Amino acid sequence: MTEPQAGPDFVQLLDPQGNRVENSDFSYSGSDSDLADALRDLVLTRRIDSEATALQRKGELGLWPPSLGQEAAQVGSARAFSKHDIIVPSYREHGVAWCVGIDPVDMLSTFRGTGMTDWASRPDNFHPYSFVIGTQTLHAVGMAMAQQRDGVVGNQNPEDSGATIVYFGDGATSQGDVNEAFIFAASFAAPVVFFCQNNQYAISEPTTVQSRIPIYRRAAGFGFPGIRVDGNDLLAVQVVTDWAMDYARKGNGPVLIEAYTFRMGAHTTSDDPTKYRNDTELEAWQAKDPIERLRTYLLRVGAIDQTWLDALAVESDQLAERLRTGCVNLPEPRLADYFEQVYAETPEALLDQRDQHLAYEASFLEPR
Amino acid sequence: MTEPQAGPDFVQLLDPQGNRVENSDFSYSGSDSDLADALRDLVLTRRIDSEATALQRKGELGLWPPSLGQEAAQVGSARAFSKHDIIVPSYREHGVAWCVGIDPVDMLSTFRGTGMTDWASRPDNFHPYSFVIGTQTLHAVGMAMAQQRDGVVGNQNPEDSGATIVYFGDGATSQGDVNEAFIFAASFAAPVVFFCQNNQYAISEPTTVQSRIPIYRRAAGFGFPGIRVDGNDLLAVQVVTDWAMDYARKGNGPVLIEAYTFRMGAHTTSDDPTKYRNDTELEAWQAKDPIERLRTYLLRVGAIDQTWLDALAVESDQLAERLRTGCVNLPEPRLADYFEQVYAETPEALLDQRDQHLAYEASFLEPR
Amino acid sequence: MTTLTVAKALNAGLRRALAAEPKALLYGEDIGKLGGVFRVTEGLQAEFGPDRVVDSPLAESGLLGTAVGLAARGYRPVVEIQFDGFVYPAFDQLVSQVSRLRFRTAGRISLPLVLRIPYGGGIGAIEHHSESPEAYFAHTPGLKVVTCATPEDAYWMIQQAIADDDPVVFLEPKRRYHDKGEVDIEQQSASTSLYSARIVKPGSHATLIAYGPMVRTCVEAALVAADEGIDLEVIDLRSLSPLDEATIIASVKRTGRAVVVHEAVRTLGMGAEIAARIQEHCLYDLEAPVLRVTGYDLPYPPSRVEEGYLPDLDRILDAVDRSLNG
Amino acid sequence: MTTLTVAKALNAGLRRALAAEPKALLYGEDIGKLGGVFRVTEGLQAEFGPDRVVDSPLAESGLLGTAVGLAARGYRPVVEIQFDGFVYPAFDQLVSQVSRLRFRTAGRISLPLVLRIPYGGGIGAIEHHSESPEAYFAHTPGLKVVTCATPEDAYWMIQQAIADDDPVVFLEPKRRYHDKGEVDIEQQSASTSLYSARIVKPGSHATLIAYGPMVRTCVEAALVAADEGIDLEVIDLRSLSPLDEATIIASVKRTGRAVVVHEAVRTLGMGAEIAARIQEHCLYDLEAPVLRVTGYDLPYPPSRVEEGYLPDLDRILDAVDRSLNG
Ligand SMILES: Cc1ncc(C[n+]2csc(CCOP(=O)(O)OP(=O)(O)O)c2C)c(N)n1
Ligand SMILES: Cc1ncc(C[n+]2csc(CCOP(=O)(O)OP(=O)(O)O)c2C)c(N)n1
Ligand SMILES: [Mg+2]
Ligand SMILES: [Mg+2]
Repeated sequence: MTEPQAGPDFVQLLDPQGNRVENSDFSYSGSDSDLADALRDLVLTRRIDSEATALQRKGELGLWPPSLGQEAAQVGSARAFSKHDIIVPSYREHGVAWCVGIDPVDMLSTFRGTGMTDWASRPDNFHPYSFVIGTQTLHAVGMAMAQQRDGVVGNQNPEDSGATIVYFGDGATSQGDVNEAFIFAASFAAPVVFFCQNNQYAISEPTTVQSRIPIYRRAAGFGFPGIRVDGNDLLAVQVVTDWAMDYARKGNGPVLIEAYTFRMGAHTTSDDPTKYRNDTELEAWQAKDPIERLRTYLLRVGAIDQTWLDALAVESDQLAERLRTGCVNLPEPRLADYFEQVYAETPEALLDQRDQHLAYEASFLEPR
Repeated sequence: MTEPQAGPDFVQLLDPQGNRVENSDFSYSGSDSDLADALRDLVLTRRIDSEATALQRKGELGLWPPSLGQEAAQVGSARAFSKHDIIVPSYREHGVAWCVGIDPVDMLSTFRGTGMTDWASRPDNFHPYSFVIGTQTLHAVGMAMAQQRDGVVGNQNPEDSGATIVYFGDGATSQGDVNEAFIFAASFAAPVVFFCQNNQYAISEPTTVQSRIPIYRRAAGFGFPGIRVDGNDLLAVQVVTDWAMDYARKGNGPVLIEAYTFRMGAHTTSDDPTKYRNDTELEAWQAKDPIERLRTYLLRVGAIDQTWLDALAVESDQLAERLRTGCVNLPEPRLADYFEQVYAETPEALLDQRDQHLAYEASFLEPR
Repeated sequence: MTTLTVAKALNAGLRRALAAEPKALLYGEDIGKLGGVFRVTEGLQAEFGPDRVVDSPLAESGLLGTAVGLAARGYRPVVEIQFDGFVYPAFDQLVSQVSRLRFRTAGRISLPLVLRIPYGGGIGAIEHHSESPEAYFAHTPGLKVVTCATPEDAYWMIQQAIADDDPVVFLEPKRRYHDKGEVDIEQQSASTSLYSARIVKPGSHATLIAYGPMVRTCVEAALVAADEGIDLEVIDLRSLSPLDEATIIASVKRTGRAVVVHEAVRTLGMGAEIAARIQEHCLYDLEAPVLRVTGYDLPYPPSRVEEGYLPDLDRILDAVDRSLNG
Repeated sequence: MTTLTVAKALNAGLRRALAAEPKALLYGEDIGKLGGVFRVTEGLQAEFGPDRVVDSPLAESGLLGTAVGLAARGYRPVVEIQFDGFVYPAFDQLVSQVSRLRFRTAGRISLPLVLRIPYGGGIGAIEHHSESPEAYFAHTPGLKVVTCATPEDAYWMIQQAIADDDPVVFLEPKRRYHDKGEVDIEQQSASTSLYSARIVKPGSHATLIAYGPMVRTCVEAALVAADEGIDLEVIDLRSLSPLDEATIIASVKRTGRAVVVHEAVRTLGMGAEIAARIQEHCLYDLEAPVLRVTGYDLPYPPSRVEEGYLPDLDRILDAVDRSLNG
């Protein structure tokens, strides 16, 4: 597959050199100061990611799936959320999580192994991370069906309406569950936006193993609109997601967005991408970096200056420091506590097992 | 959804009134005498089906899924097979089974409960019936992948090439497995023809529950051709299947055919269609009967006459008689025999269970 | 008291749950106009509308996966799988999602979802229509697994399952759908928890442990045995997970002998777990090994031989004999 | 003799099978250039080409379902599931198709397919990466289920599994991938059947029954016990289905005591079946109940507490103590 070009089949509003691009269907209506806010989120997302990667290297985390390179796709889409929306992430949406106000220290707990996927700072409309590829797309459709029943879809006042957005990768598009999600969403005209981050790889497999044609075209086969956007262009992502969420909120049914981007880092900290991809590819994408182009643009138009960037660097360092301390201070879990988290009412036999475990553990405290 | 009309998006070569129809892309190259042969298959398929339905009513079969109304889709497609092809049916393809030479008495065994799905007369390139909706589409793709490795795809001489055809219903298109089959077939460019008989219903659910747009359009979303054909028009079905198989045999990858037809009977003999559909619909489709239109045409052009039809009626009666006798004479199975059909080498413990069963059974023969 | 079949009792229970709980909804293939292939949901779509009794596209993973989303947002979906053999496409959603959402969220998300499955053999069906998959579910932490054996239980247990905040796999013994019994549909609520076993018939010589379709068979066996002077206790487990271990253990401590009966294959069937627990807790009370009368370790065979495959009166009595002489 | 890790021994076994059997092919996600996430297939695509070592789209049902088609047409696909927790999307194909095709066709179609699954915990992973799903498979007639505990077994058993005409679920103890051992790669063929259990260490006081990752733990426990004068027999089952019942029974008849050890949850885990069979065949030889040392009945917990969740030396010895005093 050849690289997509800006045009009707590939929405781009800010090119890699930081120039605004005209598009006949979409235009960005925010201010440059909004974009400066967005840049801050991009930069901090990247810092969270690099810090977490470093923490893994130091042995403080078991694993980390980097979001490096996908910041615009994540932050841009998150800027399209409104209060009745539900957000269903996969496992790499640290930028989205950051934008909805989740404390990044919480995120670390899952990867440090001090907790499962729930985080104290998680808002109720942000579903926990999912690790079984594609399964969450069905949950999202169900949540959108709940929104229909809750009466928050297609209301006169757009403020009163909501939709569900669900994140998944290019690899995930091969899963039966994702395609069934397309079916159910179309059948029930569920207000759901399928947000596929095509980062070109599913671990080692290039997108071509999953699909011979651009992923956004899958949607047409299920009878709903699909659209491809430059995933490294925050403006385009935000505008397209805005449109799609609005389309869904109004009760028109689902939309598929393919955010064309690149996983600049490894799949996870356990991965070694040199086994399956070359430097040329990485370099080509580095030239399209989502942060670089927005910074260039904002500097050029004078919306930000070096002082602003310096302040952001300080904030970023503080955040990193907070992550480092927060990580090592994450409370250690106790196995005993988990026995009561399986059921609303814990069965006797499971309490017995807990007690056996506690008694056994206690036996180490006494001389044997 | 409105009824499709003959044209580029709906291949029809013989209209419901028995008139040949011009089509810019497809034409039938066989002779009228070939069509008379086909008519014979249609009529005998219908007779097998009505006889089996009657046998179920008499309590001789536990269940029967009628093919009534779908004869042209089945027989027409079967006439496109060549010697290297592999055929993977679902559970309603009695017409296909008949065309590949399967003894219809064998078919009854599965529904009488005297056997599983294997039939002595089954040729090796005809896979057994499948009852878990959609699963067989993946098997078919795997078989097509085997054909690629066997070197029977894309050979210079078309005679040396083969492809796999797999049958499934409109309801099946919602299953993850079917969509994954599309993915794998596209990814490996596997020589497989997906033959969907859209008979308008999945038990009680109209096709609109599964898809808001015509099913053949699903294929484009996966990057391969989809085509819709009048499933009650034997000529069109045969010609389109011919084209699709040839396309696949040449190594071009998969094709989806939607044969637009109607399940004129119940879903199975356990079903009561009056609960969910009305007479008007049935009558509209009766006017499009696949057998009627071919008979009308052949009589009009003089390829057959009443004597020919009378002879066919006799043959049909003989077949029915053979089915009735064959059914009640199907050998009764012995449970003991099944213990050795689970594994190539039966584990000790399973032989022990068989022996326990035999000993227990024998205990009834002795005075207790 | 009203005389109802198991199927009609389920229908009545579902109707009452839909009326009482606005968040409850039924969801499955062909459950609307058709009323389900076993007519368990008959008339309910007409009564409650297509948003409360929802026909699903033909995909079990999609069905259960979207139900997860509904349940996570406060609804109480009651999902129907058409036949036992068609639950496996939904297995990933069941095992990795349904059973774990509470655990994954430290209890913050409840999943009040019921998965109704007609199960078991003996109805002369073709393959995939006579399966007994209960052990797969009972081996999965986070699921509750129950099954009813009588119209009375069918009526109450389905309502209790819907009211439960945990996901419940509700197994319906399809060969018993037409069994009749008295149901007190006027009563306000169930008199016992659906997670407690029921001693159907007390007895002193040996304990028969069964559930779902095999309860009736065991009761019949006990009646025949009684004629021969053998006094069998029959336990209907009702809940397979959690197991009402106390009732089982107390009974076997009294009788000293136990026979577990189920249609599912023997290896790693419920009988394995029950035998393991009994020997663990009552080894010194056992007069004979715990015996298992079960389906053989085969895929479900063609219907003309299912009679020999399924435990019946004679096979149960034969095991009782062996136990009494063992 | 060559010193190899379990992972390298599997790699060597796969290489030899690919060389010996032109119909064998490896098939899975990321198994080509990457060599699999555990590098078990490293170098094999380079050596045998992309038609013999095939990267699959990311869909487990599709992967296994197409492998069924390949196997039905005479190929011998060796399918890799990336982690234990990702086998469930393929469960329907496994349970309703893979395990039954022979049965459904009266033996006319063989399904020589191997399903390789790295399994088990103890590696500090996130959820879905530490599961022990073996009981689901062993409960399914038509599947064979085996697991290796040493490099020697890894090397031979994988070749034997590929040569078998039946579908084999081949479980690889991922926490033991880097364990080293001697392998005689010159030998022509395996000296024992992969379906027979192995007495790793003979003993007389009690029998420890384990498989896969827990074999090493049990051997270590036995060594510690030996220091205290307790002589434990350790059995490595190798095959979970079929079970080598004879070896188990003979051992327990000798020792009178048995402890089954596995990582999987207790309820309906392999320990249930083994306990049920032991009490059935050796009730009167048992000096104490068969005990089970297993994972607790929880979804696999976060890695910081997995040490407490998984059976370890102390929990095993504690059970041995209880058995000896029971
Ligand atoms: C069902 C399932 N199969 C396999 C895996 C292992 N796995 C984790 S991530 C991944 C690749 C996912 O690729 P993609 O969907 O493109 O998302 P990305 O990681 O690129 O964001 C795989 C195969 C899994 N988590 N779940
Ligand atoms: C996985 C699965 N789910 C449900 C069923 C029950 N079932 C049998 S046939 C059928 C409808 C199939 O409809 P369609 O695919 O259109 O084929 P048709 O019967 O119309 O030929 C259903 C739901 C099944 N056999 N398998
Ligand atoms: Mg990706
Ligand atoms: Mg149909």
